[in-house]
Parts: sequence; structure tokens; C-alpha cells
Amino acid sequence: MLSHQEPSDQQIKEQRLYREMGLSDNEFELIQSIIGRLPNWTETGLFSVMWSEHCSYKNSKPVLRKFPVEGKHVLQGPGEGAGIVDIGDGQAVVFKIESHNHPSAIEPYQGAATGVGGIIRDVFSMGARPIALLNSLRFGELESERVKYLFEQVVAGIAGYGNCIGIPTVGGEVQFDASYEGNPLVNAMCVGLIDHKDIKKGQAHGIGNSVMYVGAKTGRDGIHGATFASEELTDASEEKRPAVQVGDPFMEKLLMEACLEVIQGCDALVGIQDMGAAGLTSSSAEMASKAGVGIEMNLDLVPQRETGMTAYEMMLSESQERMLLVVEKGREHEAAAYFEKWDLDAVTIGSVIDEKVLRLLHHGEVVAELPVDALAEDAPVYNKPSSEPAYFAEFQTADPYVPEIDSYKETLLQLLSQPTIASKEWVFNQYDYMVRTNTAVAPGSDAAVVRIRGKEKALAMTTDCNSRYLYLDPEVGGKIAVAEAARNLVCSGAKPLAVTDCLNFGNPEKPEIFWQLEKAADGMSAACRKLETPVIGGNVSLYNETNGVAVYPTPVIGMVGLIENIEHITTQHFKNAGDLIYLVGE
Amino acid sequence: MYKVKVFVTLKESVLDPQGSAVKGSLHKMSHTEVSDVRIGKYLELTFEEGDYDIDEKVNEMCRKLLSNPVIEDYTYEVEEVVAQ
Amino acid sequence: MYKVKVFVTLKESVLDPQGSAVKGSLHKMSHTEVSDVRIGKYLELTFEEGDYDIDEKVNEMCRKLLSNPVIEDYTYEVEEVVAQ
Amino acid sequence: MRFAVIVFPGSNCDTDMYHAVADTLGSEAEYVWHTERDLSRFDGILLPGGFSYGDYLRTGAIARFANVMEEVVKAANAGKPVLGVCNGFQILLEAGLLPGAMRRNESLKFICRPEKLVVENNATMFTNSYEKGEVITIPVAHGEGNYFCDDDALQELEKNNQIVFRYASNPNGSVADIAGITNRAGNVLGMMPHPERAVEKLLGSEDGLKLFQSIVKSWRESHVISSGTK
Ligand SMILES: Nc1ncnc2c1ncn2[C@@H]1O[C@H](COP(=O)(O)OP(=O)(O)O)[C@@H](O)[C@H]1O
Repeated sequence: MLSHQEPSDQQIKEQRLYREMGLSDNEFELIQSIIGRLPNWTETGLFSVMWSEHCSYKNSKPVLRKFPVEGKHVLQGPGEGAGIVDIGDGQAVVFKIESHNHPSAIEPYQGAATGVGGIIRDVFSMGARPIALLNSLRFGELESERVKYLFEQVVAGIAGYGNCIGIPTVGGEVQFDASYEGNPLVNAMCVGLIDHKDIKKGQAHGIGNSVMYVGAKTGRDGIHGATFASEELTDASEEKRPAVQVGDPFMEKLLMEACLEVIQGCDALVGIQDMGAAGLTSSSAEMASKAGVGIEMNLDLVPQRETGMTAYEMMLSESQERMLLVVEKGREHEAAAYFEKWDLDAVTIGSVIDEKVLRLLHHGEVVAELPVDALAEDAPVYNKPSSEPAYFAEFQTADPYVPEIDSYKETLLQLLSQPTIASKEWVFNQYDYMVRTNTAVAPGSDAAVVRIRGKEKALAMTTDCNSRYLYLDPEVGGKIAVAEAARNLVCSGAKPLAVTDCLNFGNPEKPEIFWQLEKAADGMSAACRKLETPVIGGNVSLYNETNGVAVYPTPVIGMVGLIENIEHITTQHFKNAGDLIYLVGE
Repeated sequence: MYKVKVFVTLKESVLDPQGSAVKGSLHKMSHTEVSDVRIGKYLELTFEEGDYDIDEKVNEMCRKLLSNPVIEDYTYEVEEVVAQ
Repeated sequence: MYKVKVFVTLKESVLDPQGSAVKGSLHKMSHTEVSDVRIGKYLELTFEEGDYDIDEKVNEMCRKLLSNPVIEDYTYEVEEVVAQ
Repeated sequence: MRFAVIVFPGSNCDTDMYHAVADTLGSEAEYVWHTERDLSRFDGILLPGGFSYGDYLRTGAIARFANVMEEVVKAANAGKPVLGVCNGFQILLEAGLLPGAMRRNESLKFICRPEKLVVENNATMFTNSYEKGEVITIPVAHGEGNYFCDDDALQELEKNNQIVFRYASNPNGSVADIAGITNRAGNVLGMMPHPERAVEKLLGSEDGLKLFQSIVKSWRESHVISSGTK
């Protein structure tokens, strides 16, 4: 893709070019009225990514408001890179789950790998040391060559990234069902540990302070990734797709160690944020907006991997393994020294300014100047119409299914040979689940347990969701998903602390899909209230459809619990012949 | 019999972390005149005689298995080997 | 400026697990005329002008870093590129 | 006894190694950055696992050019114990301190799981606390642990008792089920399995602890003798 003549602001409007970027006619009008003029090409691009569902949650905000977000241990709820929960002794646990569904459908190895990379950055940019990874995967029935390929490559991608960076992948789940045939789900979760004193927020305080760029150079990869993630996959997606991002876990390892050293050791650091979806745009706009300031950046200074990149391309690039820092003016070299040790360049590319705008310079000209709040805060919020699908009413009237079993042994063997139920050893033996030597309960039990070195404590963690239940009844299914996660933790000896969730649904513009989303959230919220496990963060992935058919509603629950004494750790395995077996519950 | 050499390289715009790491290492060994390194795959395939079009065969294999068209390009060379 | 293409292959006597796997897959895809697959590395290096002997350079890099003489062989091709 | 845990960019079992030695074994240990040019203050050198330089090109290929490696060679030549685990083993191979090379696992997949090893030679400074033929459980975690050497080299290894550990059931295709070998002098050990991950009951096995204890024991013995003769 060589840089070509960019369309003029008149052309963008008249030929409705903004539509290709995912903005609606109404949204484009709203932009005009906010800025009082027509946006140019770069500016239209900035709005399109910031107002995409992926960044703005414009369709899901009303649903997310349902979740309980407060609790006596919650130090940081939704809104930052990841949520934080107190675990005593001046320590806290930081965790979040995120989807990388669409990239994984196109290029499964790199899609999954960069998904893992992204969630790790979310956690260490908070100042936390990542201590464990989990995942939650959905594929079509394990029959076609394509599905086998996707499954194999996704697992290899997760392993490739996590093993190399040296964070143990300790748990997860895999489900195979026809509804995921064309649209696999790849959700990755990262859990980190932090001392209260190191909690850093992604803000850009201090007029005149420097904005610094660290990590991999910017290339043309993943341009429009955020918009792409906010659309349905169709056969035409092949052509629209951006240059695929390739992960470099080695670079991320250096970046992680260096950032943790800076956060813990360099008091010239003011704020830090990773460049995730919508890269430089969202990191700069969000950091400025949260602090009530503006940012000016000179794009000529951005480290570039390719020649002739335009402002539009640089701002929308989703090149991986990059971070944005705000550092006290005059003390840039102090921060830079930490990065040099790790062979990384930290480059000053701009500064914090008084006016609340994002101003971009390129080749000596101002190429974009937009109010930061308009980008980060003012995306429209939609209350989508919702309606109960016909299939649901039908199910309600159907007689309950009572299976007839001739031979228990046969049926049991049949069940155990279902790929969804069968042992997942093939998967987790490819993950280094032991590195850092804290994994007290490895994959294969109800929840993974990671001890906290130097303390008597441990953390239990799990990801769960049975989307068939949610399809049949999203509200009850939502409750079940939360309850299952909590049971897995309790059975491991832990008290559940909090939840992170990833809402994987179909196209929210369809009222039946939106209904599923709402009902599932109702069910999850009710269960989270009852179990006192607030939702401290999460991610929304909508438009999971292929050629018009949606995946089952799949709100994956990631839950973390505290084991106060490692003596309490329990595994699910039968231990000795002769031990008694009890069935507890209804 | 044919000997086919296939070269699989990352597309121009795709990041090559291996290449960058090797370049860095060459520079440290003071081979600073190396300005770029790209790393790809090199495959040697031996084909037995048969009733097929070799170019068609190779292209199909490259597209379906030997390269990943999403991020890679390939080229190849065919050499006819006379059986001894 | 030079463009150098380096081919690194496993020695004949070393079993190539990747090559065998690819051959197996090709057979499954019914390309049974493929009787052997060897997988190696293909590196493209760009050299800036300078006062050095290109063959000496490349051989040194290959011996020391780019290949492991215990299990690998290498060959290379040098192409001189005239600056535009 | 004072251990150096060498840290390369991309090492990731450095903390595991450090804790095994410093906390569980109770010896002195220090992280040493790859740029360091003096290791004379250490009595034993530990090269941990991980993905030095991303394992790009070949495992261990780039790391062996780090400054600290000259010092590691010096320590090896001086007869100090040098232990390379996983990536550390791969680096020792690339550096020529041990014979042979690594290929990708036969399965082409990364393998992480506990494996049974047979102690083939317990007359080394690394294994003197084990019984000969003892079967121990030590985890492996690698994608390239498929050890290769040619027939002549293998004969040499066998003849000189340099094969210290073999897999009870070969997980990766290694020649002669080799899991760990020493150099001719017996003071450099490279092994793919991770003894530092097997030093605590809580984590599943303590079988690796004796390896570290062996190193300390033989160091003490040689130092008692040498100070006694002074
Ligand atoms: N994608 C995965 N990554 C890591 N571990 C996994 C994955 N899928 C399943 N596991 C592990 O395998 C074990 C069994 O999983 P699963 O069959 O889903 O059982 P359950 O429904 O009881 O959680 C669990 O310990 C789980 O953490």
C-alpha cells in the first residue's frame, strides 16, 4: 500500500468515504457539529477508530452499566487498562480478559499470539508483574481441515508468545460447536501482582511534560484493526483485511522488564499506557482526556519501520509491542536510561499541552487538531432495540428433554470422547505452565493455583462459560457461567474475589442479538451481586458472525480468588482407593 | 525427477522480528555494513517422475501448505534431474 | 550495495523432523510424487558499500552466526546492486 | 559457595534458578547481566532457561556472543562447575563447550510436562547425591530439545561416561535418549529438563534438589582438601 493522494474533506463528505471506515451518516454529522467544520482524512480516521465499538463501547455501554463494579476490596474498577483488587499485605491482584477473535480468524497463529501480547501489556502498563495467563477458546466442530488448522495454530500462537515471554499459561477452556465454525473465539486473560505503592494510572498530567514512545517501530500493520473488529466477517473480509500484525514476544519481554523497572524506580514517570487497538490514537487521546489536558505530537519523530508513512497510517497503525509514556520535562534521559539497559530506544515525540486538543504535526504542518474529549468521551451511545427471538419462546413451551440411557458405560464413553469434554492435555502440554515456579496447581484441575512467593497466600483462577446454556436461556446461562467459575475457585480452596468478562456476541444491530446481550448481562449481574464478586473490567467483542449467522452468546467469565493459606489448596483428582465420595448440592 | 527449490519470505510490510534480532547481533559483532536482514524459509523438494504439470503442482503446494499467503510470498526454481 | 542470499540447510546425515512432517502432509494431500523434503533457512542480507571483501564477510558471518556447522551447511549468492 | 545466575535478554527461568539456589538450597546467588566481564568472584555458573534473544535464528545462537560468555568459557576451563539448563544447554552447545546441536522436537510442538529421567552417571560433581540408575521426575519445557550428535561423537560420549541423564521415555527424539551431558572434564553439564523447577513438594517434585546439593557437596569437599593441604 503506497501512500496515495488522500481524499479532500469535501470528497469524504460527498462520496461518503467515512462509511468505509465504519462511521455512519449520523455520526459523521455529529463530528461536523462538534468540531464546527469538516474533518480531513486523518481526522476522520481518528474518529472512526475512537468511535468504533471496540474503543468506545457505544453499543454495549448501557449493558455494561448493569454490572456491579464496587466491592470492599476493589482498588480499581473498569476504566483503566485492567482492574485491581486488594489481597492484603500491601499487595493487589490485577487482571483482565480480552478478545482477539477477528485477527485469529484471518491469521490464527499471529492473531492469537498478538492477543496474548496485548493483554500482557494491559497488565504491566498498570505497574503489575504478570504472573499467569489463561485463555478461553471456541471453534467449530473439530471435523473440517480448516477448524483443525485454526485450533492447532491458535494454540501454537498462544504457546509461542506466552512461553517465550516467560509467563506461565495456567488454565483455560476449549469448546467446539458448529456456531463458531466461521468465527472462532480467542479470549486471553492475564493476571498480575502489584504492590499498592506502584499503582500507576494511564494519565498525562503536567503541562509541558514530555510524551515518549518506546518499543517496536511503527509499520503499516493492522491499520483499521479496531474498526475491523467491529464488523461482521464476510467473504469480502479477505480483501478488506489490514496487513496482519506479527507479534514479537522477545521485544515484549524487554519492554515488560524495562517498564516495570521504570514504574518501580523512576519518579520522573508521570503516566504510562500501552498502544493497543487504535495504537497511537487511543493511547494519546485517552491519556490526555483522563487528565483533562491535551497532547501535541510531531509524527516525524515517531520511530518508523516503513518509508513514506502518512499521518493517517501512523496514527491508525496497530503495530505491536509499543508503549506511550509521559515523563517530567527535563528528566527524559532518566527514563531513557532504564530502556537503554534493555536495548530499547525511548524517543520524545511530543508534549502535554494546556488546550484540550490532540494536535498532530507532520512535515512541519498541523495535520490534525481535534478535541480530546470528543475522541475519547463523546462517541454516541446507542440504546439498541431489543426483542426476544422466536426460538426462545419456542423452547419455553417445549417439554424438558429426558435422555434415555441404555448403557451407562457406553454413554459415559461417548461423552468423554467429545472434544469439548475430553482431556485438554494436548493443549496445555504445549504451554509452559510452570515457568516462574509458582504454579501449585497446574492445568487439569478445576482452577489453576499460583502461590505468592514469600507469603502463605495463593491465587486461584479460572475461565468459564457454557454458551449452550446461554443460547437456550441467556439470563439463566449468564448466572450459570458466573456460578461455575465461583465453584471452580471454591473447590480449589479459594474465596472468589472478582470477575473480568469478555462479552462475545453477534451483531448488536439485530434486536434478537441485543436481547441476548442484555439478558446475559442481567443474569451475570445477579450472580455477581449474590456472590459478591464485582466485575472489575472486561472486554466486548460484538459482530461475531459469519455471513449473517451469529455465534452462541458467549460471555466468558474470568474469575480470581484468594487462598489465604496454601494449606487450603485442594485439587479435583481422586487421591486414594477407599476414600469416600460425596455429592454436595441439590 | 525434479528438484524444486522453494523460497518463502515474509511480505514486505510484515514485521520480521527474527531479521531484526539477527541484524542487531551482526552489528554488535561489528558487521555494521549490513543494513537489512530478512529471514525466510528455504525448502528443497524432490519429485518423482509422473504425469503432472510441475508448475501447477508446486504452486498448489505453496499456496496451500508451504507458505502462508496472509503474511508470506513465495518463489521457486525447478531443476530437472536426469536419473543416473 | 550488495544483496546476498544465504541458504542454510541441515546436513544430509541429520534427520529433519520438519521436513518429514511436511512430506507427510503433502502425501496426505495426495502429492505422493514428492519423495523428499528438506527445510532450511533463507536469509536476505543487504550490505552497504564499504572497504571489505564481500565473500570473506559472508563466509565469516555464516560460519560464526548464521549457520551451525555441527548440523548445517550453507551456500550463498551475491548480487551487486547499483545504487539508483 | 557463590553462584552466578547469568541473565541474557530473553532469559526467563533466571528467577526460578535464583530461588532454587538462594531460597531452597540456601546458597549465595547473584543475577549477572550478560554484559558483565568478570566472573572471578563466583564458584559456580548457572545458565538458566528461557528464550535468549527470542531464540531467533537458532536457540542460543545469538546469546553465545554476549560479553559474559568469554568469562563462562574461562570458568569452564578453570574447572568451575557450569550448569546450563534448557536454553542454557542450547547456549553451551552453540558456544562449543559441549558437543552436538539441538533440533526441533520430533513432534514439532513445545512440550511441557514432568518427565522421568534415569541417572546414568552419578560420579559427577552434579550427580554425586543420586544413586546410579535412580529414576527421578524432572519437568521439561522446550520446543527444541531434540539433541543431535553424529555417531563418532556419540561413541565418545558413551566411552567417557559423559551422558549423565537419559529420558525413560524419549519425549523429543533426542539421539540415544539423551537428556543431559557433560564435557569431557565433567565440570560443564547441559540438560534440557529443569531441575530448578523440581525443588519443592508444593510444585510437584523435589527430585532436582539433589543436583544442586551435589554441586555444593563436591565444592565443599574439594575446598576442604585444598585448604587442608595449604
Ligand atoms: N485453552 C486452554 N488453555 C489452558 N488450559 C486449558 C485450556 N483448556 C482447558 N484447559 C485446562 O484443562 C482443564 C480441563 O478443562 P475443561 O475440560 O474445560 O474442564 P472444566 O470444564 O472442568 O474447567 C482445566 O484445568 C483447564 O484449565
